[in-house]
Amino acid sequence: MSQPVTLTVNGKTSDVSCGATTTLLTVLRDTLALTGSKRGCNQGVCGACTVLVDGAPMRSCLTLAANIEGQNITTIEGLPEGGDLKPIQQAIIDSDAVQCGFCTSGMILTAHEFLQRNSNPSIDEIRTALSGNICRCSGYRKIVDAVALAASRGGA
Amino acid sequence: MDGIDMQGVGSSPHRLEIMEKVTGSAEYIADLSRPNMLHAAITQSTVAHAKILGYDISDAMAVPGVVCVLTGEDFPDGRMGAFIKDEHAIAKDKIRYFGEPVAVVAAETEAIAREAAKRVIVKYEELPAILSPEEGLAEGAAIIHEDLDSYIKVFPAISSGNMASYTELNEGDLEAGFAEADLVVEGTYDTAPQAHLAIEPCGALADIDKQGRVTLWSANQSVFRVQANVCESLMMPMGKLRCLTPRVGGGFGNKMEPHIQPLVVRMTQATKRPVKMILNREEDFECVRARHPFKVRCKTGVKKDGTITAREVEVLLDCGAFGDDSPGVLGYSLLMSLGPYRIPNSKASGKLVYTNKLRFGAFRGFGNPQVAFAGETQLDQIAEKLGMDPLDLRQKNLIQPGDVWFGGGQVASNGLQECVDKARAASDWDNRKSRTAPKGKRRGTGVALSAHISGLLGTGAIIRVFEDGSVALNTGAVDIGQGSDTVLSQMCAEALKIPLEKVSLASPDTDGSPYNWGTTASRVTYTTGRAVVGAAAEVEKQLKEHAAQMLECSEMDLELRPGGIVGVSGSDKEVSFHQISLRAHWAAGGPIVGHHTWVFNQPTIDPKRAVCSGIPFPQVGVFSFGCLIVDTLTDEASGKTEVAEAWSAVDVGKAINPSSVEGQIVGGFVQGMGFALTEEMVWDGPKLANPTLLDYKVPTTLDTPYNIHSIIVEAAEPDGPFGAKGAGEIGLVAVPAAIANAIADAIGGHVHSLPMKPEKVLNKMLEIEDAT
Amino acid sequence: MLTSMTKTDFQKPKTVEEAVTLLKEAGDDARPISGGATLVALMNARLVQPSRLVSLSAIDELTQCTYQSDGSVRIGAMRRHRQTAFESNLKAAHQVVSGAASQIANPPVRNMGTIGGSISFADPAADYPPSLVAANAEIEIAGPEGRRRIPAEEFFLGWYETALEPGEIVTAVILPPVSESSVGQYEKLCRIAGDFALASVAVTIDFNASNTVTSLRLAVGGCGGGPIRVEAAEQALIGTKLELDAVVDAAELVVAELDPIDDVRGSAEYRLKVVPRLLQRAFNNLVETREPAQ
Amino acid sequence: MQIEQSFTVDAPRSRVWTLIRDPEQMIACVPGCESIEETGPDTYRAAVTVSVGPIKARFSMAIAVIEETVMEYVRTESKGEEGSRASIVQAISDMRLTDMPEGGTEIHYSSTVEISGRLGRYGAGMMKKIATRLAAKFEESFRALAEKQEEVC
Repeated sequence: MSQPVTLTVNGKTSDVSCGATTTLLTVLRDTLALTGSKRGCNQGVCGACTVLVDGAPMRSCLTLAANIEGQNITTIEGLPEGGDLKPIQQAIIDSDAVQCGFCTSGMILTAHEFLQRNSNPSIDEIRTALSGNICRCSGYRKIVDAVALAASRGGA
Repeated sequence: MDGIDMQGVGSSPHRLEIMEKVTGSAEYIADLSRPNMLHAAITQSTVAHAKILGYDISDAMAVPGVVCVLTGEDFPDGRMGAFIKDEHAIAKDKIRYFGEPVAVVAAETEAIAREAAKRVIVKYEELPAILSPEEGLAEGAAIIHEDLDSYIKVFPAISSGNMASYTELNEGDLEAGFAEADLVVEGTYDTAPQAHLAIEPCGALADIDKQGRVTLWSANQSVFRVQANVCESLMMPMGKLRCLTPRVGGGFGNKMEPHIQPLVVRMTQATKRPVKMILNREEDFECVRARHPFKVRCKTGVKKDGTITAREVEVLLDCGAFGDDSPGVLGYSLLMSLGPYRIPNSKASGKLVYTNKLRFGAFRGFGNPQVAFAGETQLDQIAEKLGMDPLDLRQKNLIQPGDVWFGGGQVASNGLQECVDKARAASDWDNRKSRTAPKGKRRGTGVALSAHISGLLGTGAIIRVFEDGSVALNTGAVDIGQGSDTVLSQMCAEALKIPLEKVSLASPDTDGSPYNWGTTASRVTYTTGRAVVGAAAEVEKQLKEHAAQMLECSEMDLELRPGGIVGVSGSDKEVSFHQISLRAHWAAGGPIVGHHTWVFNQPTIDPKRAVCSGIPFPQVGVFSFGCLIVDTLTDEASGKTEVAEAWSAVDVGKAINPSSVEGQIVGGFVQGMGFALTEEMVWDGPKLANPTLLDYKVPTTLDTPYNIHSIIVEAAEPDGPFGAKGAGEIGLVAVPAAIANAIADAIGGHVHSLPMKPEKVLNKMLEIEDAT
Repeated sequence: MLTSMTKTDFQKPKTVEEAVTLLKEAGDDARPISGGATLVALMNARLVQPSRLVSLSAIDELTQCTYQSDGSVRIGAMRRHRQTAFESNLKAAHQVVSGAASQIANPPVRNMGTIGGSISFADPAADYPPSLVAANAEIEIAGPEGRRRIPAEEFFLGWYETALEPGEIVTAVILPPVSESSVGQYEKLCRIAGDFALASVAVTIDFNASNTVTSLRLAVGGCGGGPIRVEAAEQALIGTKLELDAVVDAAELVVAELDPIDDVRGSAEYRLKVVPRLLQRAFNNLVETREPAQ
Repeated sequence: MQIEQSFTVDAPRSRVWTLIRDPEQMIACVPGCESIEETGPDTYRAAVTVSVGPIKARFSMAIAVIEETVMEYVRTESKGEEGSRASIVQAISDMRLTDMPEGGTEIHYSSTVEISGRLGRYGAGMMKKIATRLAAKFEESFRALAEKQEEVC
């Protein structure tokens, strides 16, 4: 049975009708047309669907929409502030840390939250923070460099 | 315009599409939709080998929201295949592997389609399942393709029974070569199937117009191969299908030949509505394709001084249920099986055998990593027996500039020596034994060399000059994430001396793009780049014809100046592309369009030199080279090995975009590292046991060293665009071999089987301990 | 006839008692949902289609971790792995539990998964079960009949089966008081960072002033239906100073009790081979890290 | 997947045979069995639930006795599927009864089982352990039944 759920995504509150087992990822992509969050495995392993829920990185494919009413959800579409890219987005660009781009949204959100907690991370701390996001193209090097670059510029 | 960064060849501008990728607005196949669109799902077979006796679709049709169910009976009898036309769009009459699509359901939502797809009942008469090439070759084995003899084959295939093809290459006098040797080493090696695991699963969306013409978007590596395969399998005229591509989330070979595109096209024809289907991860594992498991017997003869006198290689490939790219993989692996060495007497032969598994096909490296694993680890075993340094042994036998390849193919550029020298120096190879390991670990250093081609088949480019003097570049090459859109645009900008921003790139479209065989075989930079350079030369010629008339001078006196200007040499007289193009559009000559197409045509085999049969490619490509050195740490308690550091020197001719080349080297390394150490598709009887990311593990950041050093070597390819050749695969080829050699250096013995998971390494360690 | 999506209902009670009632009234096919890391993945794959989902997210009691006056630590069932990994209340031998938590999956999944959810699922290769057995933890369970507490050892019945009766949920994990001199270690072998264990070893030990083992608990994960505790091996090590010979002998006793299977992570044979080696290393690490402190 | 098991009960072979061939009695012994009804001579329909962790599969099983030597041996063929064909199970099972020298009966049971679909995901190694556990439960209940019946009679 469908039930109305009130979700706050990127600061905007919407009422969506969804089933009890409907995941946040499905609502984001199919109902709210926010397709920046990607479905890579639907099992929580690849990390391409990572979003922030009350600021913490979570798998939107493992999060039931009905279970996060009232919480603040940030997707890649809502990350830039006032149209300006976040430092991690700019650092990803400047480090050429994107190939196919399918993992990029999840990677950026995970890194953004990490940099908010740790403004001066070591390479190993960055590697640990990103270890739940699979990239099959890059071999990770340039992504790790991008996170270090964003940190050196003093921002998330 | 002097002093302005034109972002041409040799610079590393950001990807053209970077903004959409960092903001989540890049659209991949799953992100597309059409009004009134249906969603489709497949029913997969639950047996590996069977005759189909009939279908019952009534339960599926009864699910509210279901619009159409199609089975093999609803598909035409066309067969597709890159080398052997052996594959229907969907299982028809027979099932050939567990998980093969047997029915397609279209419904108003994906959930309904998936629910209904489970309710399609197929009645089978089971046949014995062939689950290995050995079983397939056994006398009395059940035959997987009864009509193999009558299938169309696009090469002189030698096939019979379950053997899809046999290929053989001979050079010199093998027996004499081994007779000459002071030492002969022989070994057998096996490699596991690897999943491509592009993070984007395969998918397609088709729509049909009132004339019955279908437009198809899909995750792909070649809109032209998609078009050809769909039209062959559905017996459609090619003009009735237009293929397009959204952004593609990685391919690595998986999206080159078809996956579900024919099913979606057939469904849109049947329903007259747009139809989208996105495979889930499990389906993507089970019914697309994977890297071939190989069994390799390799035998090498050397003199005491390390000179190789002979090599014999015999391979056995599991083809899976359909030919796909397998005959090519077989032939190519044999062609590469000597490695980049002078070996005067050699024989390489192999069999490709149908089995009841999903099709194995193209995967970055195309059979080369498997034979390199055998050949390069055998060289280390030889070095040990001879008491030689492994790199010195290789150095002694290195293929030299001017040498030809196994079979007689020309090698125009050869930067291998520079790769060896640079990797040796960067890794401090000669002092490697002084490096220590943390407590409980054993450190090893290993080397492997490689060569790989870039080339193959037909390609084109069209450049049109807009009224404002900027240009549109149209090649039809699909950028699957590796960055070819940017690289081709850079070459176009460089050739016309205009800033990169003045080049706009058309998305591949079978209606409007010139032909491009595909994003595969490390070929786009080299083959499409050449087409771009050729088309730019044509544009330059037309620009100069106009300029000569406008400036009243001879074309011979004209030159391109940076910034989109044609000027008279030694004078300040000049006109801009803008001025020329306005004239061409409105006054004289007609709009400026340059185009160039070509097909790679250097022969693979020189019949005066080599005796060969069953060769799938008459013309292969030009050669890239690499030298890879890795440091590994093996855990003494478990045998688990991690790579600590790697130095990968790669000869790419010319790095058009050095940052992208680094991305290819490091990305290829890590994918090869997964193949070497952990990745393995496992079957539980006829069923794939690990078709999920929980069970099939690829390296994460924590399993990957930070220090993977890319060393770019540029030995210009004479006919390459700006000297460039391919970079997409060469960085992966040597990885399993180099890691195997490092592990052997650490523990004192070689593991002959991929992946070198902890169990195999520990067993080898214990075996060595027991022996001493 | 149609499917999960139309027939599951969703409830988010505020108290444990309400949750238990909601589960009971919906019967066999109702499921509590905590972090969702496992259950939602199973639902996505259409492997599980509950008639009712009872979210435990709004029950405050379950989200607390408290250090109790008797020295025990009560970890609410909804505590996330990330919280437990960094839990300041977990000291000395209790670090076998925080150590296990820090090795589950990866950071975003550790943000979601909960200790109650993980142990209720009872994957034979999960990290908490052996660590909780080694820590001598008790599991607090609430059900229609009220609450009960059982030792972790009796909770894990093997191959995904637990002592939970229909309608019951885990409410907390209680770790008994530990002495300051005790230590805990969780050693995990996996194919790739964040994977389930191929094999894992959890130990807690206490020593006297002369470095002699006075108490010791040991459990192995990933090598049977659930965590395997080997009391004979524990007894063999108590009274020793974890000398190599003693450890080797004890490891043999451990291996005799293992019941591994061949699976995609590794063979049964390998597990039997590697567990004694992991044990040796775990004890060796413990001894070495201890010695400088003495 | 091959499962094999032997156990003895302290009851005469005739008693054991009667119980084994009595559907009503077997409902209580087969783990997860909710009902068995006779659908014809030597054919039965049974409802059996198999739970592995959170996955619960309710099978509707068609069971046929395909070979039988009274008091000694019975071979059955079983086929079952879940409502929407999410899991499919097929088995050929042999049960052989032997008198024990000291009295009592040995029951030897072997079965070739194929499971596909949801439950098939667990892999042969795991399913064999689970099957063994179910077999142990069967043994326990059957022994209790056989030995209790004996006393009553």
